[in-house]
Amino acid sequence: MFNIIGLGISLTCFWLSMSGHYTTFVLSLGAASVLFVVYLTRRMDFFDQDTFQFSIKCKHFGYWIWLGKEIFNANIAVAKVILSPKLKISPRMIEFKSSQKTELGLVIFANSITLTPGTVSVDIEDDKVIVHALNAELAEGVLNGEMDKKVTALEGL
Amino acid sequence: MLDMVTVVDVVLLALLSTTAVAILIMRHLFAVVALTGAFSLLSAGLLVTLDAVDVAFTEAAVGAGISTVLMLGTLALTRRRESRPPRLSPIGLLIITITGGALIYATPDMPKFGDPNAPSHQHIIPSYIKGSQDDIGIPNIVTSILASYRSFDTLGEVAVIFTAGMGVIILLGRRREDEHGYSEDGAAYPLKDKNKPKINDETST
Amino acid sequence: MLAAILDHYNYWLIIFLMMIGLYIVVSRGNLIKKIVGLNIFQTSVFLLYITIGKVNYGTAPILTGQPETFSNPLPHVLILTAIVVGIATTALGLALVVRIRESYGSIEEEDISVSEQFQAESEVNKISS
Amino acid sequence: MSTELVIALALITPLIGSIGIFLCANIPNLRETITLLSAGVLFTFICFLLHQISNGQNASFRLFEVIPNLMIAFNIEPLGMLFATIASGLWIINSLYSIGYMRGNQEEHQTRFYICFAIAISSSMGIAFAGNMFTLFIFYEILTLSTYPLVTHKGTPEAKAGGRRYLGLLIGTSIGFQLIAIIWTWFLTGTLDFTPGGILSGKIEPTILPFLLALYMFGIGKAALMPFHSWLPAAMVAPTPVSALLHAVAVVKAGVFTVLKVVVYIFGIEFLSSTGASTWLIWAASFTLLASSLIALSKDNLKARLAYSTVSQLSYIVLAAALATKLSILGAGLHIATHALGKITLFMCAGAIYVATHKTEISDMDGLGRIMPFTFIAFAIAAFSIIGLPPFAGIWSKWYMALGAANLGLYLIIAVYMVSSLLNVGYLLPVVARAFFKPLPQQLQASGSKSLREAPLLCVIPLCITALGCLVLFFFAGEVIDLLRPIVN
Amino acid sequence: MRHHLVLRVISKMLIPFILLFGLYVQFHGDFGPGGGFQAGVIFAAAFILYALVFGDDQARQVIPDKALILLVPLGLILYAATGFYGLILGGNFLDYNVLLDSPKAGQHIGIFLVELGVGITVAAVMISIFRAYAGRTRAIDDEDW
Amino acid sequence: MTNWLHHIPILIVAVPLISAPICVLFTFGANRKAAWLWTLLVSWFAFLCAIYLLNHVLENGEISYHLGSWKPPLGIEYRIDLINAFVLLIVSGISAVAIPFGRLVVDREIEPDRQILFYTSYLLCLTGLLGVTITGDAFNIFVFLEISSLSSYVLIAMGVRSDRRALTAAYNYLILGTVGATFFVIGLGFLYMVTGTLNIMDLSDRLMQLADNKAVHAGYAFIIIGLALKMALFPMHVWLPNSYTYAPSLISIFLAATATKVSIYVLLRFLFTVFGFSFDFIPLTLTFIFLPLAIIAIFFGSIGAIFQTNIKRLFAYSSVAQIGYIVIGIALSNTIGLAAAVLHIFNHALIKGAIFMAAGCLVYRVGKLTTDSIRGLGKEMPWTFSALVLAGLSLIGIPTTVGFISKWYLLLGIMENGWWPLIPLIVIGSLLAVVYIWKIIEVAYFFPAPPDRAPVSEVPIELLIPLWILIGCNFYFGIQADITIGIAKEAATILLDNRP
Amino acid sequence: MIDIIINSASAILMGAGSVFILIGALGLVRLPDFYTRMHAAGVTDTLGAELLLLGMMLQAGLSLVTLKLVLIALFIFFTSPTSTHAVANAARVMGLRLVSIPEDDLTSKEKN
Amino acid sequence: MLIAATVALLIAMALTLFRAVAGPSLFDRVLSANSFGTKIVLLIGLLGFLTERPEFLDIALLYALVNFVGTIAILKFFRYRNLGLSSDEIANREDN
Ligand code: NA
Ligand code: NA
Repeated sequence: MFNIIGLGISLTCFWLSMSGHYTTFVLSLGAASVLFVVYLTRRMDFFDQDTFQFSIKCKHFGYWIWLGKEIFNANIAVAKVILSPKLKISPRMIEFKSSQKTELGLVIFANSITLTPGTVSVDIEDDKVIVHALNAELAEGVLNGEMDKKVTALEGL
Repeated sequence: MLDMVTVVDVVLLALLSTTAVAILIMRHLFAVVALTGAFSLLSAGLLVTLDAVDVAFTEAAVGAGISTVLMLGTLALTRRRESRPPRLSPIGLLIITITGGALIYATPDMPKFGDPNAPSHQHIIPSYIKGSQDDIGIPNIVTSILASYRSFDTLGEVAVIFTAGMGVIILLGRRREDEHGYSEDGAAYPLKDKNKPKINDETST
Repeated sequence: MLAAILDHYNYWLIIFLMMIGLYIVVSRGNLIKKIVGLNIFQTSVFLLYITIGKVNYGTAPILTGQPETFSNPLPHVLILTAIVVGIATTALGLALVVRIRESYGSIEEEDISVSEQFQAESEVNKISS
Repeated sequence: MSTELVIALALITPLIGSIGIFLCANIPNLRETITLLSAGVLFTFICFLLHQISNGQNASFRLFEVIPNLMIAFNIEPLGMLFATIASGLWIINSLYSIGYMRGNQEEHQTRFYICFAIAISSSMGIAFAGNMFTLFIFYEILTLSTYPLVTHKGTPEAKAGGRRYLGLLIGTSIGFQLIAIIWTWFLTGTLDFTPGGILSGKIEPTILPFLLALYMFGIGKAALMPFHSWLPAAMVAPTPVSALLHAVAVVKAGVFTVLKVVVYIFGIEFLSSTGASTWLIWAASFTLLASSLIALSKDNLKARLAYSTVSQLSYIVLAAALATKLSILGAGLHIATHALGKITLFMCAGAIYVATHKTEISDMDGLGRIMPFTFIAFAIAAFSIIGLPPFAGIWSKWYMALGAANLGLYLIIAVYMVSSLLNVGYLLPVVARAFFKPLPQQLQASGSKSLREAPLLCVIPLCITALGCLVLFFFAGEVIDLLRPIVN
Repeated sequence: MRHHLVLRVISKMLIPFILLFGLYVQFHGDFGPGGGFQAGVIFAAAFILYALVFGDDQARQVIPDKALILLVPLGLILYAATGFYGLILGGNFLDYNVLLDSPKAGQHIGIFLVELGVGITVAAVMISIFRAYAGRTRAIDDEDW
Repeated sequence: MTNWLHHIPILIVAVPLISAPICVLFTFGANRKAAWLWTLLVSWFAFLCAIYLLNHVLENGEISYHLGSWKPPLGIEYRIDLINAFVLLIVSGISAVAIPFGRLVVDREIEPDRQILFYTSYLLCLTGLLGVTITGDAFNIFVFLEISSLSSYVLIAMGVRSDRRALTAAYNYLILGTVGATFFVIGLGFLYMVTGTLNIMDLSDRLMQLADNKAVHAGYAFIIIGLALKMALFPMHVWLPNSYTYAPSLISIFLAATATKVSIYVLLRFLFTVFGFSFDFIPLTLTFIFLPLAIIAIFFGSIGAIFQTNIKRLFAYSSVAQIGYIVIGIALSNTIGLAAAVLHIFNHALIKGAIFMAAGCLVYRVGKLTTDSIRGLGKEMPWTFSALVLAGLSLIGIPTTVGFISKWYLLLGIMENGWWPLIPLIVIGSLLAVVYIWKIIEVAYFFPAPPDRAPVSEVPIELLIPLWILIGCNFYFGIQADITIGIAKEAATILLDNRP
Repeated sequence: MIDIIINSASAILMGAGSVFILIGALGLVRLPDFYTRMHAAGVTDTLGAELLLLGMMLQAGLSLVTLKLVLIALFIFFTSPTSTHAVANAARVMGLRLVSIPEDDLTSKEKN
Repeated sequence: MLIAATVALLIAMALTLFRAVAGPSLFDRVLSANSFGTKIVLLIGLLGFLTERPEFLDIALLYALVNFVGTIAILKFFRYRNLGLSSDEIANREDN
């Protein structure tokens, strides 16, 4: 039930931020639309799974800010590689055993890896994340496990 | 600011031309499909610079979205490569020479690009703009023409889509059990040139 | 002369695009490629129309309350319809391609005509025997 | 009974007959009775009309207005009456003969034969009574189509080839030339009605008149003007009653009848002669006349010889029409009748010979005269008539035509008539001579002349009647001329 | 069993918003770019995404074929019926002025209805077309791949 | 309350249009017979409307109907004069006889579970053709042309159950048809950019002053080429033979009788109403481009027909030739020639409708229609074959048939222009028609049936009645042509009214 | 004053975004194989795009426009890595090999 | 700076297009197409500011969406060579 309400609220916010027309007619259309979408989402069986189990907490912002910083650093690193005349790369595939327990957590972890340039999660096999890295230094950013711990920490809350 | 828009316009057209030529040359159908999607996206961008936002919206949804999916669906059911290399087609060249010639012939007498005094902007359009405000009362003039002034065209357009839907369902839908592999209507006549040479896959490089 | 050419610069490029599309339709024997060519041809025509409708210093034809110059909305309406017709045609054409491939085992014009020739010959033989 | 009604009845009687034939397909005796009955009824109607017209009564009626001002219309006039009389009268005789021939030869598809025959007669009536060129053209085409199955009756590849040529030439010339001529005429005059004195006078440049005339003359393929004559020999593959129908009763007669109609009622004799547009036709017809006689001379097959004879005889009529004088036109009209009687006799004789002996080549007919005396005497009479020897009818028509030429001072044409008559002698009389004066071949004598005898009675009687007709018409030719005289006044 | 985990999770998050975006485009065609056609396509795109990621059979459970074949004609009927309704009310075909008391309101409701018709048919047709292709799966020969 | 008669102009299009989606709803519960019946009722309704409209136009002159009550050129206008009322009558009339014929052949040729959608597509095709014909708006022509075209592609492809070549035929038609439609749109774009309008009458008015504008010239060229593709004028006919050959019988009948005719009508509209004779290049193009192409079409089509072994294909080639005749009438551009063209649009619809119906009967009984499969069938299927022969005679142009009337006026028109050399060409064309018709007659009547063929019986009366109705029309309008000629002449006069 | 600060901040953000986008595109051209190029594409799609969008948000001020920009930014933030992941995944499954195989490569195999 | 950003985007687009055309592998093309899409989204956003009609961001949002769905379709196509697998089939194929 909570999921549905959460989704409903997000959808309503989405509508209101898009619409810009707050007449009765349009608003009631919006309400109907939100209800309709929620109905369809229910039909799609989305609520049985843990995707929408996530609640927004303050601590999350910490992670996102940390991730932003990581992204920025990684970008600089990759930019340097690209701009270097000799392309100092040593591409490699690495495996990393992740510690998340939920699907969502794993996905956040995988996408976080991808978001930081220089590393891309290529596959998820059970709890192993297979990552392609541009060079050893960037690979180390995953292998040191900091990101993994932080994502798992998010999950716990 | 307009100049910048012009630059964008020309660059987009140049990119479009490049894409089109690439599509012409490439034999890899998948690449062709991907580039067709890019072509649509580019032309949609161009449409935005030309103020046709509704059209851009549609072109993006249709050209880059739906038709890419459809073409992929077709590739999935057919094949991935063109089996014959591009050859110069004299008939094709003749046709485009004539057609292009006619277009080039006509161009000097066309109103200048962007000319606000062109006849097409003078005749009915002011009534539409005024009517959209006064008679219909909705801001999007395109919508008021589309759904009211020329609503019947739009009805026809829906009928066209409906026709296509029916057509595809008739042709591909409701597949019966006996239709595995080559369907009954063609199995008796196999290709003559079964031994055509295999083509090396571009992917392997 | 140069001025005349520059005044219509958009048209020239669009004409080029149209001709590429048409050339693909006429010259390529692959059924899917033909449809792609048709798409390019049609899309270029759409661009031609929208170019007709462009007004310098005009904006998108959506009323904002202030007096403004708008680009011509009518070509937009026409092209919206034409785009829909185009996608409908594409969908149908591709569906036919799928069926053709299932029946003939190929989507190359040359293979298909060889196959049809073969079919026609075998029909005649059936009759005469 | 009103005259209009009788015209309509004359048109549909053969059609009703054909329906009756169709319904009685499986009862041969009843089927043939119906044929004879409709022939008899038709002839009665025609006699009634003949009576009316000789009393000076006229009648016409319209069926449809196809295009504004263009009707399917009918009327009676002397020329048409003559043609109708010949066709309907000979239908009776030919039907009798057909019954004998078809049964004698045990032919297949007899029902189809009688139906097509009846339709052909019906369309002949349409041609005869057509009130305008358009109506005539329609029936002209129906006649062609309805006789095609008769020509290909045997269904052999040869018959089909002959039929194809028959149809190809007749349809080809009629659509290719005649129809164009008709439309051109309509374009010039806005009418196609058969009008005494013609309709073209003053509506057309005299310089292009010969072209229009050519379109008509070559377009009337049934008149067999060279080079569009070859359908006639090709059609010889047909059974003999059909040949009789083609050569005497309906088809070629319809052709020359149309020629006369066109000359008299579309061009107008005076207009034609005053412009001299037909000069070329005189020579074209003369050429056909002589050339086909010469070809006839070279043929050993009796029917082929007769076919070329027909080609030449038709050219007499075309020639006479081209002369465009009153006398030649009258002679031409009369020649339709005399030639019809003569040629039907000759063909029925040929058929009787075939039925009795299965012989087709003249060189095989030595001595047959003694076995089939009636047949060959009739053959001789008809030959004399065609050659133009008194006391047989043929002399009169040739006489009038020659007089016409003389009126114009065209003595060369008279010479043509003379030469051709000599050629007639040359290709017709040897047949009679061989039959009577040469001995029967050895092997025939040996096989016993008992098996050889006259053809069935139903074959012999009709040919005797028509042979007799040749004689009788000699005495009554004046009546025919009197009947026709109004058309030239 | 974590097949295509990333795709599935992200799609789950996005699809409701794409659907709502489609409806937003549908109902804001009067004010900005968009309208029934574009909305229909977006709406269909959401379902196509669903079918791609979660399988065609699951997608068919969300909107059964029977419902789809009902929706395809429904939009067109709605459009044409709006036209006929104007006719019944004494205007010409597709005359919206007569739909309500004031012509302007009539125009609004007319445009709303026909755009809705467009949206329904377009969405349903697009999904149907996709399903027709998807339902005809046959692994293509390696020779052709 | 609503005066329904006032709305007939829109009802004739809108009713078939809405009936198509309603027809789909028959998949719920009702059976395919209901779909057929529905199509039948709609066709008949359209036919009645067409009769009413023609009558109304004859009595009261042009009708202008404003869609959405927007005044033209603001909104879309339906504009009905004698010409398009006549074409409406042709299209709906053919549909009205074809559908009764269709039930059995569709049952035989189309899978049961696809029949409802088949009828739906048919209704859309009908809608498209009627919509193209009736509208007075140039862009609306394009939209409805595409409705009819798309549904035609589908319908033709449905022939795949009997022969897979239906698919390639439909595909080729789709490609060429779309190129044609796109050319039309390009041309329209040129006209729009210099005039600012899409309304045909308005275009006509505004184009008068633009005779020297090169964009107008190019627009003309593109529109004409686009339409020539759609109407299959040589050498743009390549899509036609296979489409007509491999389409299901009902579709062959309907399309052969109506589809190209409607395109020709649009061509007439643009040539004479929109452009008119204020443009010097129109007579020039007519004489030096259309006329030669038409002549080649006649010969190409007729000779092509002679060499065909498939009966439907034979008549499809003949259609290419017949379009040539119509175009000659147009190229003459005098009243009589144009009347001949309009007349032949009607007459050829009757002829080809009947011929393809007879072919449909044959397909119903013997399946594939090669010349050898009909050997000796003349006796076994007397009613079908006599109808085929009679229709063939009409095609040749034998007097008392409608074909004759057309040729009569065509030749008169040629004579009026003094183009004498054309006459032998026309004549030879007709004679070629004799050859190919004759080929069929000979095979059917004078060749023996193959010994291994099972006896074939005549088709059910349900098929024969519509067939013979059309044959009857072929003859009725061949001997009572004053009605059609009156309309055609009047139509020609209207078309030529623009002449200075 | 505030305006100037906002405008210059916006300019800086956009400039930086542009630079990253250019670098990413350059990498797309320069790098040797698919797997390495995908990192370059990531540069454009993440930092480049987000910085540019942030710059635009500052330009637009507090309005619906900003909200929409936020939505776009969010959308890209979620979908871009997903797409990249999916492409890389497909490449791996299909057996696309790396340009130079490092010692610790475990998974890639040769094909074709 | 809007102009600079626009120019930068255009150059980047050209480079991306080069990669899309040059390939050589299919995945390079998909990657380029996807990246190209993102750039178009940004370009539309910028154009909104350039033409002073920034409310057209709806279009940009749509492009982003289309880009995503298109890419997923392409990949789905690549992995399974068809678009219409059932959920079970997807699972089975991935296990192999
Ligand atoms: Na990354
Ligand atoms: Na809109």
